[in-house]
Amino acid sequence: MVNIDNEYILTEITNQFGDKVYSSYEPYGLLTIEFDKNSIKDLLSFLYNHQELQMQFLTDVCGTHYPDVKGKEIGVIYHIHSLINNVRLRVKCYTPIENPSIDSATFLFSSANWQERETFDFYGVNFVGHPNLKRILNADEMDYFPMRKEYPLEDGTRTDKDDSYFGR
Amino acid sequence: MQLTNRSKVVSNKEMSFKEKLYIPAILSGMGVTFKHMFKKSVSLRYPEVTRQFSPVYRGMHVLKRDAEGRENCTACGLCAVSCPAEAITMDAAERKKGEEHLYREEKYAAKYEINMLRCIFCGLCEEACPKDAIYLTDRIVESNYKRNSFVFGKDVLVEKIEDRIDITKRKKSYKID
Amino acid sequence: MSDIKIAQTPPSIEGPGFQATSLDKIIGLARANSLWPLPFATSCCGIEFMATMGSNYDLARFGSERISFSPRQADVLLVAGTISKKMGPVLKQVYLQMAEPRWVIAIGACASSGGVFDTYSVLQGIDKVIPVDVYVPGCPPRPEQIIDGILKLQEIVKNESLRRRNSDEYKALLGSYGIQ
Amino acid sequence: MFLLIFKIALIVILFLISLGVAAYATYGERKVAAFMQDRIGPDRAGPFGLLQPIADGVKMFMKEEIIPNVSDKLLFILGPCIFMITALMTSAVIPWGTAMEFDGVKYGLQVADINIGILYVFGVVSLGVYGIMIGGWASNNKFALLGAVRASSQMISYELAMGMSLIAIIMMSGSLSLNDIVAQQKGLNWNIWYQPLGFIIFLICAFAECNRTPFDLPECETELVGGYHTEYSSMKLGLYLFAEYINMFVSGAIISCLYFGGYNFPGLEYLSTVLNPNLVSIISFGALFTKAIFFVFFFMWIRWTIPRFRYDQLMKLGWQILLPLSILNVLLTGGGLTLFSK
Amino acid sequence: MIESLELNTKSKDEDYNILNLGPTHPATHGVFQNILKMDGEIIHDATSTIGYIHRAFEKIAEHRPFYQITPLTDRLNYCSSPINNMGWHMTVEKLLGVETPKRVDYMRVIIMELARIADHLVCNAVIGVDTGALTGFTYMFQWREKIYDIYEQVCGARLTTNIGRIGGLERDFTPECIRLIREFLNDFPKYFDEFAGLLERNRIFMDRIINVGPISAERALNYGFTGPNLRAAGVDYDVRVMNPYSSYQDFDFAIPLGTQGDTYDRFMVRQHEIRESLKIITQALENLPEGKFFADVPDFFLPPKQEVYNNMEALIFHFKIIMGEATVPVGEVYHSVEGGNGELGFYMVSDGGRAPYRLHFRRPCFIAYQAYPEMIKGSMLSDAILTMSSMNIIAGELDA
Repeated sequence: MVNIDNEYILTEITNQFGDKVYSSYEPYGLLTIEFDKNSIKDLLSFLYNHQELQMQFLTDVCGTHYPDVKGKEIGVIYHIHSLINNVRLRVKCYTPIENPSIDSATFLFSSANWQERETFDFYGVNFVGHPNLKRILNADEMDYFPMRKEYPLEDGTRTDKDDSYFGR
Repeated sequence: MQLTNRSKVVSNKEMSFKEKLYIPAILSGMGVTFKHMFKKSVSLRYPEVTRQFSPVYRGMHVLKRDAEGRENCTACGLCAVSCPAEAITMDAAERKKGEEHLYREEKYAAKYEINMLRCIFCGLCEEACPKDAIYLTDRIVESNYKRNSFVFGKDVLVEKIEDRIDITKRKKSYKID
Repeated sequence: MSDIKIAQTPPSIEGPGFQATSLDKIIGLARANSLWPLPFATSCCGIEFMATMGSNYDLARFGSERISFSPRQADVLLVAGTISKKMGPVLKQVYLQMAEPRWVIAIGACASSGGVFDTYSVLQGIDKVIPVDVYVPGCPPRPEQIIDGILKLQEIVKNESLRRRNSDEYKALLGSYGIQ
Repeated sequence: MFLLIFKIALIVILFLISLGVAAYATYGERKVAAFMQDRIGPDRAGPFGLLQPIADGVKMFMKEEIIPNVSDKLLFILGPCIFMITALMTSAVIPWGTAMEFDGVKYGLQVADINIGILYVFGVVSLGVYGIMIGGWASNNKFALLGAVRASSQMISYELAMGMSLIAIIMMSGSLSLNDIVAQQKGLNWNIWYQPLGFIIFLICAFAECNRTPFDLPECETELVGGYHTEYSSMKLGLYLFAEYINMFVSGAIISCLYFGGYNFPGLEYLSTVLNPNLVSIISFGALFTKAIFFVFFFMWIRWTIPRFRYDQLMKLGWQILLPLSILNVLLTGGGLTLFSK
Repeated sequence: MIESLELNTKSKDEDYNILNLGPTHPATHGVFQNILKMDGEIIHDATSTIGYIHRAFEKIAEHRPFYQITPLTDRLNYCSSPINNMGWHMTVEKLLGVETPKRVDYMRVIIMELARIADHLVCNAVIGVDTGALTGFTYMFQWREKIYDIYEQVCGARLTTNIGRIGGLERDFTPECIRLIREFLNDFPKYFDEFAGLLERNRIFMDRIINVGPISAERALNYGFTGPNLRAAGVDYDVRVMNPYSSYQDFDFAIPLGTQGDTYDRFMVRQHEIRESLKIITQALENLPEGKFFADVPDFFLPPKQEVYNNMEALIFHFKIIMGEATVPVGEVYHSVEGGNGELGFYMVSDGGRAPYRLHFRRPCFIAYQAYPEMIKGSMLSDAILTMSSMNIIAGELDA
């Protein structure tokens, strides 16, 4: 029985993928790796099928937007959980905003389906291989990706307030 | 998959012969409902009878006056800042000479409006107030027919000198070490 | 039940077509005591509406416990909860399917004004889509407030002229929402 | 001549009673539900909310009629009418009390004492399903259609078991006339003591025929919105709802006639020797009425207690359990008769 | 928009009947649309459309200071808002590195477990309603009212509680509040058994929900199920046990499990979780430690009002907190709690500003609801409705 901790996971991943792991750190004890977006499918399958790790539970997929980091504006963040070992892993992949795209995780996790659609809806990430990539929460007619930082939160039709009061 | 040692299976789908017969379970159910027919109703006849809300209930706001009848509010704007619904708006004004009996501080709110339709009664304004001025009370905001009748100004919010709103209980339970 | 108070009639139903006769009053009373709600409950306020239906507050006392989910049979549309822009057309459709006379209560901050959700996806008040008769503030309103809203609506219903639904004002009101 | 006037008067009275009972059954339903759920129920419209049904009725009369464009207009209107008419017609053969006597001539308290009364009841009740079916189909709404289909298949299935359970009664009484069947159950000599199994089967089937919980599939709110009456508004809906309660009342009366001695009660014999026959007649009517109302209450009691069946389970119950049981009941009755009758 | 709701019924095989369930169907307690392809009463295929009450929580959260996000979390799973509130506070506390006193933990546990009871009560009562048994629903809502009373004593609201603050609770439990909790613990089990007696072993009810909408443990995990829905499938994953937060390790409770993941399992798991929650509350109340009801976080937990009125330093802190100018570490944090419907996760990226740079909610309903079409395939319309209500899909959480 190997001791499964962050160090072990990191070693296993780097042994397999080498320089595709761009960086790694452990904020609040959760191993986080920045990974090559083109190999995300391989990484997920590797973790899923690994004898010891058995990271077979996709907790969460979400997107982020960093307008200032050129070439890596849009991020897709996976939280993977190994229920047997009770250890989590966070994988971050970045993709440029001009044509944000990444491979879909639906081949492995059914739960990725809607979460990826949500990420597409919010950030416009194109998940290659997704069976039904269209907007999920917003109306189909919407022509922008509302969670990107440049778009405003407000509806704009509200007439009964004066922003100067609210320090926003 | 066994992850912990604290699990226990609780669902038993096998029916005993008695349960298979339908009738006993139905009869016992009917017994329960019949028993309830003679139980005292728990209903509250609302408009005639009202319920005592808890002293800390978050209902309609009040702008307090101090013991001498002066308005406490100094129009610092913290309540507006802390409002997640952005429902509070105010205009500050300088207190002039001769108005000392009206306003406690040198600045006061010339206009103070809460949009009760926007308000979510979260109580953050009450917490934000550094001047003991705004409190939520255990009165409810009544419904009305027009949308713009819900912008409550100072005429509604500021308590009347002769008709003070009691918030002592609320203050008492409020954050004491 | 005979002590009908002509309460402050809301401006929306005043006008030249308003003429309360005794038949009007009887029918108004009957209607007021038999308001079958169609709960258009989308979120939090829906749970409070359930509580209002429950034993402790018992909406049945006002003759309103037969909730009818078919819009044809309902008299009052209780919009309880956030209405997003995606939902707006559906709400309008439901309103159109209701048989006259129909009333609308906007329950809670979200339905009335958008409340805390001043965002790109939320309709800032259902009165942008359909006419509203009574607004109930609160997020969510207490059952007391919901009952209060229904009582307020009963006042409207009691005092409404039978001819109001054919009046020009009413048609103009509907017209302003794009309903023929 | 007097007979005709008497019958017409009887019809009118029965009609009014049926409507009144139906109206107040809606009120009763709400109150019973309220009491079982620790609530108060309607109490605003009039004292104790007694005017509630009237308020509902007036409201429904004054509500806008909507006939959907896509519907078949004639049938759409016909549906509720058929349902209502059949519901009202059923009560014609029920002997409501002992005979009245005017000028020494006896007049049975029954609109029509036809010798195949039970068959008549069956025939008319089966017609009732057309009201639901036509209404549901003509609405051209999927939920309504599903409700109508459920209603018709349910009624057809349960009529079988119901008929079989009745056969046992007919074997015992040797007559198809409700009047005879009731007349045989003097005092406490009720059929229920001889036919407990038949009674249970009949009761269950009556629930199904009235579309009451646990068999309220045709209109179950949570699945089919309003079932067959989804598209109906105003008084056409009112007719459907009213007819349902009339059906309940009439079923209650028929159950009482078949199994609980109808207008009979212990002491009726004695009373008829000392009192005016007309008075006795009214008292006996009261007895039947009370029994019927009890069954209406029972229907409500069940409704507010148990969940409903699923469509396939309902069919299974009807065909695989109730039907064999009722056949068994017929066999048992036959055996019993041959053993004990001579 | 409306046109898009109507599916093209002229599909290849016209034998199928397209039935549109929602967005305002009575059985969708909340708003989402299911388009069912039916063969008679049998469901052949289904598609779900959601987003009818998308309220852009995540976007709002990027514009609000931390303390103002609490009222937002209320509206996620509004059946059990205190759990969301607490989960959010713990996330921020994790980011700040705050240790909360035991008393805070225990008070939070009491409130969270009450919320869990309230949540499960709604779900199970509504399963009853959907099978046609309305009376149990009204019985259980009486007890929800009692829970509301307790909330009202603690925070002053009934449903959207905004309970607790970052670092603790806004006020200590009053004696009245403790009396109400004890009363609840004392009276509720009897009436709960009565409710259980109405349904649990009633054959009509059992027939209705046994083998309805089953899902295997393997598929459930693949679909990202958590909470009661996953436990009904036989996987004993419970965040309270696996990654204890708020001192859950101190309490002794079992994890109820089902076997097949069908509706009866889900119903029974919830029934028993209510009983386990009662156990936890009893333990927490008995061992409620003395001490402060807030942690030492002057940057976030408001100073007492008396000091604000009289003390300059306190006033400055007060201003800083309200204006959202307190210093926040840069970093990212994921924290999850066992919500009413499963693992409710908060993933927050902080750039040191007054509002989170990015806040993502892992909403268990949203993830689990994808499995719905698969679960109802081949079953009947009535089953589909029961499956939906037993999954306890809360629209607020589904659409965020």
